[in-house]
Amino acid sequence: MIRFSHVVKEYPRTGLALNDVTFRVNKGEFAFLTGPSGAGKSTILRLVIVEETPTAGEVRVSGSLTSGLPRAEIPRLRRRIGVVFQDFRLLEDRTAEENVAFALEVTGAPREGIPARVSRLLTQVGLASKGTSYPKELSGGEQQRVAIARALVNDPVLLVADEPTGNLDDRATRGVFQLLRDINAAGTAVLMATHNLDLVKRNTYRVIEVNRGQLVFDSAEGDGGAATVTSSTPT
Amino acid sequence: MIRFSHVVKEYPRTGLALNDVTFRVNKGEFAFLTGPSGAGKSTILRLVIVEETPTAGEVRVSGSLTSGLPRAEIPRLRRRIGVVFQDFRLLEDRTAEENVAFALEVTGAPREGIPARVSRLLTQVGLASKGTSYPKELSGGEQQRVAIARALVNDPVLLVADEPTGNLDDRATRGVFQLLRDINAAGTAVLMATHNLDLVKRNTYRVIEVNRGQLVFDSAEGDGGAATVTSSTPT
Amino acid sequence: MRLTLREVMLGMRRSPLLSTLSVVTIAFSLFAFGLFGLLVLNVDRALRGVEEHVEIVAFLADGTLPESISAAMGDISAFPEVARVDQVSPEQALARARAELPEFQDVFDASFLPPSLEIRLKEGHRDPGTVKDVTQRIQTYPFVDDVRYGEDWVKKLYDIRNIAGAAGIALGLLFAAVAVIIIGTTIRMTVLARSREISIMRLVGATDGFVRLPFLIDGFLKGLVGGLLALLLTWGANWLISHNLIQTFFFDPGIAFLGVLGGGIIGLLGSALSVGRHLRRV
Amino acid sequence: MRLTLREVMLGMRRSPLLSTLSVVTIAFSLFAFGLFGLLVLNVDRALRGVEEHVEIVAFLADGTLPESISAAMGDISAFPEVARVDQVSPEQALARARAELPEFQDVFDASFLPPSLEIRLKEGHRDPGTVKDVTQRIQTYPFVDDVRYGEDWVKKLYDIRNIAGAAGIALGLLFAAVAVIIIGTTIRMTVLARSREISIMRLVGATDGFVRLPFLIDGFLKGLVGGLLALLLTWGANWLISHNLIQTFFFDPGIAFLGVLGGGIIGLLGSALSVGRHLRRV
Ligand SMILES: Nc1ncnc2c1ncn2[C@@H]1O[C@H](COP(=O)(O)OP(=O)(O)OP(=O)(O)O)[C@@H](O)[C@H]1O
Ligand SMILES: Nc1ncnc2c1ncn2[C@@H]1O[C@H](COP(=O)(O)OP(=O)(O)OP(=O)(O)O)[C@@H](O)[C@H]1O
Ligand SMILES: [Mg+2]
Ligand SMILES: [Mg+2]
Repeated sequence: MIRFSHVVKEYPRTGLALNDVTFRVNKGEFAFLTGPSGAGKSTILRLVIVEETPTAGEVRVSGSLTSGLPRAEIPRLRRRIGVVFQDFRLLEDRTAEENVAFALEVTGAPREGIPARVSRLLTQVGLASKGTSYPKELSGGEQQRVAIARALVNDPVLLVADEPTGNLDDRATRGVFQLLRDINAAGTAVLMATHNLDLVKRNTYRVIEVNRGQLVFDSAEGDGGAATVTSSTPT
Repeated sequence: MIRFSHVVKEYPRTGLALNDVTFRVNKGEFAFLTGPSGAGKSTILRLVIVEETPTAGEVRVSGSLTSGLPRAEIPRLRRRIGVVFQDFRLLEDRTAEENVAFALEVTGAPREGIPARVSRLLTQVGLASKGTSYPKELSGGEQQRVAIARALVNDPVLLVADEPTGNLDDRATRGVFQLLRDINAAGTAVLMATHNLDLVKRNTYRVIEVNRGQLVFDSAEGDGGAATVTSSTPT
Repeated sequence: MRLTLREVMLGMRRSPLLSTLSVVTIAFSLFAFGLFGLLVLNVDRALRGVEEHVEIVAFLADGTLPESISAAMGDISAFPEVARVDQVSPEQALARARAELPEFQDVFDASFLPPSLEIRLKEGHRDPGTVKDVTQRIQTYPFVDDVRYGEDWVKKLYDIRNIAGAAGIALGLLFAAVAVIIIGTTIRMTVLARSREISIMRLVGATDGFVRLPFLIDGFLKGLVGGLLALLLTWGANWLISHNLIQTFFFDPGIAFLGVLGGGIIGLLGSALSVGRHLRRV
Repeated sequence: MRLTLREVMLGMRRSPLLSTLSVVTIAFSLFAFGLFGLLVLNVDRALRGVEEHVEIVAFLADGTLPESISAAMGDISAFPEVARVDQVSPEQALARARAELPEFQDVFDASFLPPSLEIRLKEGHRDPGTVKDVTQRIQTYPFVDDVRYGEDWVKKLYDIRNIAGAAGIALGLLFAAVAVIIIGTTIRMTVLARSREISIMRLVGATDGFVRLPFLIDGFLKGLVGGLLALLLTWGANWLISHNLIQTFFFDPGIAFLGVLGGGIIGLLGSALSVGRHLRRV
């Protein structure tokens, strides 16, 4: 699903954000991405959704090399990925419902099914009553949950979530995490960057840790590297 | 310092966000503000910095009633309050340094002292090397720390922080919290909204909890209401 | 398509200020264009009125027989360039002189003036070249004493017409360029104001076409509305001038329609250029 | 103050596109204004040239004594409105007629024309009222047969001048209004584009004045630069017309300076209006 080989990312003014990062996440896998602030977690996720391309090395997502990807191919790839951004990135001039629906509309989904799907997802994140509010009328945690609903709405094959529980209380965090587990159980691969070590410790999922741009720990490597070394068929 | 009496806040489209909230925070006090997502924490903080005014009831900050405050008085009040916003609110077109310096410049502080103070604070939040980066060149946690540095830079008499550690790892959280404790020890009152229950439990500070717009628990009330009932001199 | 139209409506509803300003700017640009167009149109009409007076005068020798004159008039009428030939008697010449020069107010004896033929040319044959050509042919008649056609005057007339035309086209092009720049600017600002939204749309999988189409339609519609407004303003200005100062002519309905359509096309062009360039960078 | 200037510089450095566009828009608006100004200026000059030819002609009775004529000429010269008096003999009148009307080409006997006096008026006394007044006074001389002063012509001349003036002022005001609107728009857009920044500034304690001042200075400077550009463009257009079409006059340096300053003031006004209104809402 995701394959980083010797990825280096250098930003114009601030220098190296990632240095020789190699790992892969298989189809249907669930992986935490941890590490201190500024380690490079968001940068890894941005490389996955082709918001950035690597300075050196290769990033492959669902088989396609992101570096030379034609501009027209990028939307097609993104439609199969659900993304929760660290800063939410909701469309300011659309209501919560419209924000969630938008992710379906761009894929050309049939219009009849959209409202039902949207309201189901908003209910699942606990925002059934806030559907017609604009982002600036929502609390921080509510905005975050709209972003989560948008990422899940079109049944992505890969979900990429950047600190999706940073503005949520414990109960809401458990609810959202249950959603991610459910969607993973249904076959979606999940890569989730988080600082919530409780969450990481309480679960047995794979943990990838970065620090200062380098991959410093990968629980899959620890238990024999099964996921990253054994299988060499493209994901 | 802060005094809410029977405060009601109704937003135009979404209805009641606060309902009959009464509490006070004294000079030099440290108080956590907790509660689930959407409970009204940010709304309380917005009322304190006069970003909003109450629909009914009174909010007094450092002695002034915020409701009828003349437009020209508001900046004067705000300059004595340090604010960390949940969504950071950094000036996009200024570097980290310039963002922090800005809070000093608006107060008319002598220019000579500014650079030294700014770089001391950036060092304290662990961003000494990121001073010349623009917000979009910073990671989520780095932006949050810039916001914290800006709130502290002009030695406010009151610090209001909305989820200031939501994007920080444990180590950075401890560092930032130590900073808040230090500034509180130096006499600044602190009101901090947070979901980090670990932090709340590990400390003995006062806890104010809201839920669905109502004040449901106040540890100061629990231990005899010393802070809120005994003293009736205006803060 | 329904989705796209909804996007357009959404955009207009959300930034009514920016939309209104775009339309007003387009309208004013086209209005300036329209005013100059009216100026050129009316100068041209006025010049055509003057041009009708281009004529050749052939003075006849004393004692020419009336039959020769009639024959010559027939011949000359048959020239393909000639519209009309009139005979002017000495009395008619004096009457005209008395009307034009005050010195002749008290003169009544016309015998000192020669008779003459006045030749008017057809429209399209009044340029200095043709006039000179016809003059030379008339000069071949033996009883024609002298032919005058006001070389200087004809030339000056054409100069004025050409200068007015060139100035009109130059100013018109200038204003069209200004209009395109201003419209492009307005739309660029709309795009800039929405650049965060656009980048989010792309990040959740919208294609360039999906993002661009609402802007194009929006630009076209605003251009049309701006064009209509400009037409109204121009018509109003024309009405005011016509009723208070001098009689003027207005554009044909066809030209007016083309002008409004031109507004739409300018809006579309401005959108296409500025959205296209911006999308590459988002 | 140094802080404010730094803010202004920062603003320009950060949105070079928006800044350039503002300046260009202001420049084009003022350029349009300048073109109309030039048109009015030159039409006015041209009319003043024509006006110099306003003259009164007094036809003298046959057999008037030369002494009477000389005396009358002295008298009339002494009228405060009169610039010059000339005597025109029948021969001179015929020569003029031959130049103006082709029919007189072959006429050499001037005896049928009356002698006359030509009276030119001083500048500022050529309006129809004064002309009529002087005419009546001249009519009182017994040997003056008839006085003509081309009533129609003088009136028409004044009409044209008034119409051109009114049209020029109307169009000029229109363009000034358009300029203010466009500039206000541009600045409004700058403010809108920066509304998030402005609200953040206020939230960390900036006063309205602190936020507003950089915008005002910015608007004034952009207006000045726009004005200078417009002056350059207008000068260029004038140069092109002067060298290729017809001789034209340019504005005095004082007026040009006022125009540039006017640009600055328009920029300042646009800023003040739109920032003020917007700040109230942030
Ligand atoms: N657009 C950018 N331009 C320049 N530098 C950048 C940019 N984005 C990130 N950086 C830098 O790259 C480094 C890694 O950033 P990244 O956002 O990946 O960190 P992170 O692990 O997500 O941190 P956090 O937990 O605080 O969100 C940081 O030092 C940051 O300053
Ligand atoms: N500007 C606004 N307009 C309308 N409704 C609003 C606005 N801001 C907040 N609300 C609503 O008021 C309620 C309280 O919001 P508030 O931001 O105070 O919650 P919070 O306690 O800070 O939540 P979180 O922990 O998620 O940040 C929410 O239901 C929210 O939808
Ligand atoms: Mg991050
Ligand atoms: Mg909040």
